Amino acid sequence: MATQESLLTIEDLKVIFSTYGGDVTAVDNVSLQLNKGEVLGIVGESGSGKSVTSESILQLLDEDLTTYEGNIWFEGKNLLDMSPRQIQRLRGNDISMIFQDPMSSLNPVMSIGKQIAEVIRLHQRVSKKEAQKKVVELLRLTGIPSPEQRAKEYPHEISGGMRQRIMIAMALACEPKLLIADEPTTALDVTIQAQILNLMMELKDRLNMGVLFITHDLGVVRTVCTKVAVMYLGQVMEETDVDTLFSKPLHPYTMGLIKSVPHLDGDKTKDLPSIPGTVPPLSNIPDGCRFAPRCPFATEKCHKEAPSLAYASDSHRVRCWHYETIQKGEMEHVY
Amino acid sequence: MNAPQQTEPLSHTTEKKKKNPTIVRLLSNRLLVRGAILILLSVIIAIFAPLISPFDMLKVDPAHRLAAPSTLHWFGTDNFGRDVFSRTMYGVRISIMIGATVTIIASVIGLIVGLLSAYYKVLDYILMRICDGLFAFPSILLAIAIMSALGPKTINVIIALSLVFIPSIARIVRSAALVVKEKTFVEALKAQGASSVRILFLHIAPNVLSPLIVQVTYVFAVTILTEASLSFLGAGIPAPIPSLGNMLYDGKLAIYTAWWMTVFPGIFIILLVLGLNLFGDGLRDWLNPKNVVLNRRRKKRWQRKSLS
Amino acid sequence: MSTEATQQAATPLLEVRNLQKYFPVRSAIGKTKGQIKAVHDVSFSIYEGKTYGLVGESGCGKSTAGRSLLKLVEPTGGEAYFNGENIFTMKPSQLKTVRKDLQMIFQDPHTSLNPRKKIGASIQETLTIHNIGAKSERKQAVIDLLKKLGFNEEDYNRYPHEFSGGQRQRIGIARSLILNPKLIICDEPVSALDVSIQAQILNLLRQLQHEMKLSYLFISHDLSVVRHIADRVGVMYLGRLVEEGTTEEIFSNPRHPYTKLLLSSVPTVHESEAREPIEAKGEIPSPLNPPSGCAFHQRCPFATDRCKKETPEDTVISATHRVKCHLYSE
Amino acid sequence: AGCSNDSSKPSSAKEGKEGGTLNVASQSEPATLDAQITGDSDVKDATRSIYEGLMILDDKGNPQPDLASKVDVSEDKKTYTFQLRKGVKFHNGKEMTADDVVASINRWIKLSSLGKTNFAGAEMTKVNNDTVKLTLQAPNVNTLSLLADPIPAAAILPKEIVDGASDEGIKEYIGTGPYKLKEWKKNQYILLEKFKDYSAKGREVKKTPHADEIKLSFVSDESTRISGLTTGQFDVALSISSDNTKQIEGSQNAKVETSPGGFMGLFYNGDKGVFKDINARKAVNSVLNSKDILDSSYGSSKFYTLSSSIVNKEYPNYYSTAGEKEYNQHDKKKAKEYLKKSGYNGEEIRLMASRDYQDQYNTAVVVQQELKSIGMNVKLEVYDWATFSDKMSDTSQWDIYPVDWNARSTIFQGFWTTKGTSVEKSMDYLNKIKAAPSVEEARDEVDAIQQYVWDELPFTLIGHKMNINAVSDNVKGYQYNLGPIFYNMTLTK
Amino acid sequence: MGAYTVKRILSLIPVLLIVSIVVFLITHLTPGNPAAIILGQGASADQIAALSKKMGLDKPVMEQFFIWISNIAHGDFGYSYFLNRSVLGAIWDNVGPTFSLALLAQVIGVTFALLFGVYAAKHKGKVRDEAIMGASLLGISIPSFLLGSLLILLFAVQLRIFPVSGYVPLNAGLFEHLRYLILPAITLGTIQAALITRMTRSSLLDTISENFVKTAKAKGLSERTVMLKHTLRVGFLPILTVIGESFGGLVTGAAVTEALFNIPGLGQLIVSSIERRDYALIQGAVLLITIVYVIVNLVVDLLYAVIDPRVRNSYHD
Ligand SMILES: Nc1ncnc2c1ncn2[C@@H]1O[C@H](COP(=O)(O)OP(=O)(O)OP(=O)(O)O)[C@@H](O)[C@H]1O
Ligand SMILES: Nc1ncnc2c1ncn2[C@@H]1O[C@H](COP(=O)(O)OP(=O)(O)OP(=O)(O)O)[C@@H](O)[C@H]1O
Ligand SMILES: [Mg+2]
Ligand SMILES: [Mg+2]
Repeated sequence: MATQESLLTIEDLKVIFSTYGGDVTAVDNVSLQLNKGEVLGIVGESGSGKSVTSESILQLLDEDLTTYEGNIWFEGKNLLDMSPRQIQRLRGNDISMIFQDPMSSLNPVMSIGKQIAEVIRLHQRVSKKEAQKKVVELLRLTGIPSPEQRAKEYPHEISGGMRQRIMIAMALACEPKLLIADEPTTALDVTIQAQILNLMMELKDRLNMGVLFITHDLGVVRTVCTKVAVMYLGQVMEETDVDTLFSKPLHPYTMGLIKSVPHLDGDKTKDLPSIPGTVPPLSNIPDGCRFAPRCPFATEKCHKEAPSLAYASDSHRVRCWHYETIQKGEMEHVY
Repeated sequence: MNAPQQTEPLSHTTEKKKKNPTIVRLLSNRLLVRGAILILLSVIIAIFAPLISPFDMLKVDPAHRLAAPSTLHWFGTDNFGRDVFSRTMYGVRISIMIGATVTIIASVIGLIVGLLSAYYKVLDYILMRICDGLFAFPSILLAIAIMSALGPKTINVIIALSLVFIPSIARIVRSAALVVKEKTFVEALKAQGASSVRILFLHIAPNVLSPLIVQVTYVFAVTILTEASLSFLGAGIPAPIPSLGNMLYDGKLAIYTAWWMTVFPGIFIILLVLGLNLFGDGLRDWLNPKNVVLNRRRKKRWQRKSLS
Repeated sequence: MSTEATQQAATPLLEVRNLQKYFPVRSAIGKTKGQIKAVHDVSFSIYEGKTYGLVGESGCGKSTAGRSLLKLVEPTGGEAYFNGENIFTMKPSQLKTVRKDLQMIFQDPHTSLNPRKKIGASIQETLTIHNIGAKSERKQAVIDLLKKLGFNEEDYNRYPHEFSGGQRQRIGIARSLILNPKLIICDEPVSALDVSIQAQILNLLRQLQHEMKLSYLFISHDLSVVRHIADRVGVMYLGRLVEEGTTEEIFSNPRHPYTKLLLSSVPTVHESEAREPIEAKGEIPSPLNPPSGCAFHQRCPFATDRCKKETPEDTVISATHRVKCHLYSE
Repeated sequence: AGCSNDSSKPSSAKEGKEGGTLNVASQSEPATLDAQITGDSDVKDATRSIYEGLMILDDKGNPQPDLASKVDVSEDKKTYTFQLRKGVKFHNGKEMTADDVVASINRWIKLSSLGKTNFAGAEMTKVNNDTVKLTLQAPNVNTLSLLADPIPAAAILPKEIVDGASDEGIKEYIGTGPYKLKEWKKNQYILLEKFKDYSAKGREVKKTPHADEIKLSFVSDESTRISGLTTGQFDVALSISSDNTKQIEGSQNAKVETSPGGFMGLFYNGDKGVFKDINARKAVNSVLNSKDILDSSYGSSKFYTLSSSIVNKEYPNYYSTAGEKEYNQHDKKKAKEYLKKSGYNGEEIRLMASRDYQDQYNTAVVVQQELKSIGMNVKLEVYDWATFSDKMSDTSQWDIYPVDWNARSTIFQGFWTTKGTSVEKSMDYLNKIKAAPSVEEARDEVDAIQQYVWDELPFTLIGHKMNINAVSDNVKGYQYNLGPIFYNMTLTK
Repeated sequence: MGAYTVKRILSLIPVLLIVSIVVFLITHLTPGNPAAIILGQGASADQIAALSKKMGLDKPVMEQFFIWISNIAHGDFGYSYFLNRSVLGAIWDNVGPTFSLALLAQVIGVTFALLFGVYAAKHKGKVRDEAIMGASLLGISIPSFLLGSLLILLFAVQLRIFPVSGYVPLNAGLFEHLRYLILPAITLGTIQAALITRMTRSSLLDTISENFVKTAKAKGLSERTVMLKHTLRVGFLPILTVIGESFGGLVTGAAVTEALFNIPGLGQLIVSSIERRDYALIQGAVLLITIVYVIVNLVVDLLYAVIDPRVRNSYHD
């Protein structure tokens, strides 16, 4: 661990939006850490603040409505202190992003070749021709057949899987150090998803990038990530390496999540374990532990006092008053 | 920087007490509020025109014609010696009445036409061709032609203007209905065996109301302007009844001698139409929160820094 | 297996034979230029109290198949016998009667409820349409049902946007239950929901099935969900049912290379489930220009020349298991 | 009064120059330039510089020879012999001959309203190349005045053009006047060019073209005409409403010219409805306050004349004050009495007006108010001119309407044939005037018809308006006689 | 694309038929006899009857309609007895000014609209944005003849920079041509500018929230490049539609503006034709305007295809 080079450190990130209902803290005191060559997964249900966290790194949120607090360290510099111009220079160059929906994330009226060339010519001093060559190379790298041909086509002319490859090619054009992937395969079919995930991991290894991988699919997390943070209502509930998370989850929420996924084998006559209740809206965050209203372990304390992210072990952080009890395996029966 | 962060604030200090966001959103929509104020003002004038007006709007007084604004005649008198203030108040009333009537007629017919053509392919072809035809027909010319065919009566102005605005409403309704029609709940209704009429008028119709209402405010505004243009071309509300439009037309004839005949009705027509447009814009923003801009939170970077 | 066999003997609640649905593709001038064969010769049966799962990737025709059965789209060919009567040749009045027994739950809980109607009214409307009960009775029936699904009485007067996705899906379920149907077509009822909510809904569906002897046609692209809820599973690829069998058979003994690919592509949460990976290649072809022969041959690691030319027919693996693949035919 | 031609007094020290283009802004475009067939004043204004007749009116309304050099009248007043002026050229270069005159006048007799009503059966014949003879069925004291009348003008056209003309008009516009037509850009302007071969030598009424061109632009919007005048775009702006005269007088470089216009009359439907009854007509006539009406229609008293005479004072031959005490009574009490007598009980009275003529419309508005004040239920119906004139000829469509008639130098005018009014009886009076040996001797008959009008009220004469035109200081020589005259004007800048 | 064009042109036929029927009925229901108007006040009933016959007005209305339609099908738009010209000829004479006016107004409108619309969208919610939006609201709230009168008073009468009224054709020199056209074009262009500004702004704001804009930003493109190269290009489609549809408003508005500035254009021609009941001309002109309107919108649709490859593609399918 110590030998690993730190790439990105998020410290106490708080993202506050102005809305009609008043200010809303979508991301609350999130701290994360990512090293080179690692894949850090962020999982969580819809609205838990995954996208907000990832977009605040490059400050892509509507600047007029957003306030950031905390620090985001990238290679020793605080991104939140940079000028817009400095951030611009990083975007697409040192830090790239891939979004969920490959259709709407590509400009529909620009040929895909041009869209990739654009980012190359923006960050590298190359001629049009060279950029063109590089585009073809990238397309080939991402496994697109007859790339010269494809480069001239428009997003609507190619399939969803291809489009996501284009997004990947675009993100990797300048060989970034950090790749942020916000649900890159959610819109794809399972068989295509498998292809794309393979491709991403292959390229990650080749470029030794750090990847921040956002998803709501625990299966995907298990397949690609080295470390995972579980988010709920804008907070990180648990963070550890993948194996630990799936074998010994310490947070009741994580446990619930894992349990509620139907098995491909296993007893189908029994009901699925499920987490009762629903995610409350951000405008109505419960006092105490945010998960307490839905938590089968919750005690009075949970409803009153908010737990902090505590270290259960060196590489395992968890936000729960009862994690020690859980650690002892005394509460398995609940799910 | 990698030092582990052991402690952090235990409770966040977000204020729990919140105002009703709908009302906040309504009131913070400055367009809507300003528009509503202007419209309200105009409507009050329209309703109370007979009470506000110190003079009979039709009473001629040739001895005091073209008198400049004074304490007696606040807005002066016109070329018949009629009180411009009283006429302006009535003008607001009549312009609003014409605008409202035309808008209501055009909306009802436009709504039905739009819904039907969104739902029935064959009807769609026929109705939309008619609408295209009427739409392509230059509106003022259409209105003038209808007016000269049917004769200069207020009711004919209303008929002419309604005809002019039906296509634009029908189109808006149609395109909104086409979107709603594809919503799953329509399919769900079909799956339950609901009849087309029920689906169309009880379910799709309420869902196209918001774009319709927005469009209606614009049609209202444009109606008032178009009536003014018609008056300018001699085919508006038949005199001597004052509409803001034909008052402007009268005023223009004496614009060098009696500015007040143009200026006061001019101000009122602009305010009224502006009010409607503001209201329409506000409404559109309100219904489509994407367009809304909140009170700014444009903190300078150094400010943020000093906070942390 | 034995229960399965007895069921085979009984008449199915719904029997679909050679269902076809082609969408015409029109050129700009309105001339029919081609057809999307969205559903291409699909046959299956659903028995009372059982769930039939239909899986497949996006665009393979699952929804179209489901919608055809309710005549929400006019089927191009085939028959669908509900209680022995062909839905496709029914008169509108007959169809209306059948619709009491045949309901549907939709994928997107956000658009499947009229946003301008109170949820109570939305549910009650079904009763109005079929003219069941007096007005006051109707309301009471709706409230009773809502309570049964975990809502309280006040919720009757609330609008859809005041509910979360999972709650809305429950409202959709309530709407489909109000007429006491026999068969519910569930078109991806949980794919828009978060996992924790998904489990709640799946449990609810199963519970209702037991209580009310419901049958489901359960459409999904999520294999683990289908496995959890279905008794029989049909796997669709590009408009065709390429493999069909009991859940057991499909998941433990998949035959079709596509079924195998699907199973191996599912990222698993539970360690024990991991399957031998199959190298995936190519993209899903468009139903407008389906490949000749076996539609899967371009992506199939076992494809032969025959697969390119000949369209495979059903090969029977067992009484309950059949597959469309040349690997298993002579 | 306003009739005096202000142009006679030097308006500025500036001297006129030869050449240049005179820019005139007129309100509307003539439908045709065939001056013989229409009584439209737009046609008159535009064609006056193009055509000439045998006779011309001087500014007292007396006929003087123009293309004729001498006129002889026979004893029985039935034969008029005209000596033609020699060496007069048409715009196409051809010299005018007796054949041209015969063809032209006979066409005019056949087609023009004046010809049809006054010269039934009359014929022009050629005596020799320089002499023509007009033979009448009955004497008409007005013969020469009618031949001199500018609307519809007995213009002399080349014979070929007369022969080639259809009933809708001549195809080529060729006359003998000081200006010839250069270009007619429909909906924009008529451009007249100085006719080089024109000679005013020996003429009683002088026409001396100075400007090279006259451009008559059609500007329907009055404020645009005025703005154009004040900015120098136009030299003359026609048809100015009185309310805007202040603006023109206030500007440094233009002045207002007033001249006698026609009269404003309120015509009753004597065929059908309420006004069949003379008492109803009298009721209206007695309540009207001409001053109020004219004030509203024409602004200040500078721009109208309160006069009961059909013909203006400026044309003394036909001026008459007979019946004057019936005029402008504004006596409500009397009016109500008449109304009672007529048996009127609240029927709706349709007051028809055309918005295209502001003064007619304004008159209608005030009349409506005044009639309401004696309890008449008057509905104002405002139409555009085309509809108005269509409805005018259908007596079931209206009860009363105001309309103004152009000023004429004689009492022989178009309104006598207006449909629906009880004018038949007036024909006797008119015929008697015609038959008189001379205008002076027709005096009694003139008074009689004037008396008849006020007794029988086929219409109520409300007053005489002034025509107002505005003339820039950049030009001089503006004249007015039954309409503006452009051919003598010079530019000074 | 060819097939699409053909289809669009074919769909023009029913539209034109409807317009023909409407305009024909309206003109023929209108009181006022054109023959009487042509002949003027002094005409006798016989003369009027003769001319009516010659103009074909004595025939039953249905018959007149079919004669007219079949003539039009043969390219004969009829003859204006009032103007003594063929309808097409008369329209041709008046088309120039309207075309120049509408073009200049549209150029002014679109130029200002794009500049201000983009600027306002960029500074959404700030005072600058509000000022522009306020101005454009005012622009669509002021009756155009009032605006025109004010412009005349200020620029022509007071400052004397521009002439009050009139029209100078292009062949008399571009400068003079523009000098005469500028005030009317501003009058007419203001409402265009206002409408298109609003559309530009809202279309841009709609587009800005789309995902691909975020992608463009994430690439490291500057705000300006994102706006001009990505957002505006995609957001231009609805703007284009408004521009196409505003053509109708342009002709309508031209009728008023032309009357005010005394420009001998189509609007004036039609208005005065209505006044004089010049049936052939009204019908012909309205039909032609409709045709042009439909063609303009066809061109707009084809432009769509040029800008948006998605549309281009759907024409092929
Ligand atoms: N501009 C904004 N203004 C106000 N609230 C916002 C804004 N953007 C996001 N939010 C809120 O922040 C919360 C977190 O949103 P975020 O998009 O990060 O969720 P997510 O975890 O990515 O969910 P999903 O899986 O649906 O993408 C949500 O409740 C959302 O409503
Ligand atoms: N109304 C329609 N007109 C034309 N094509 C249609 C129509 N509805 C569906 N299709 C086409 O039929 C095919 C099958 O569609 P269907 O919706 O049944 O797929 P699906 O399996 O439900 O996919 P998904 O998982 O995306 O819901 C698709 O290619 C689709 O594009
Ligand atoms: Mg997200
Ligand atoms: Mg589907």
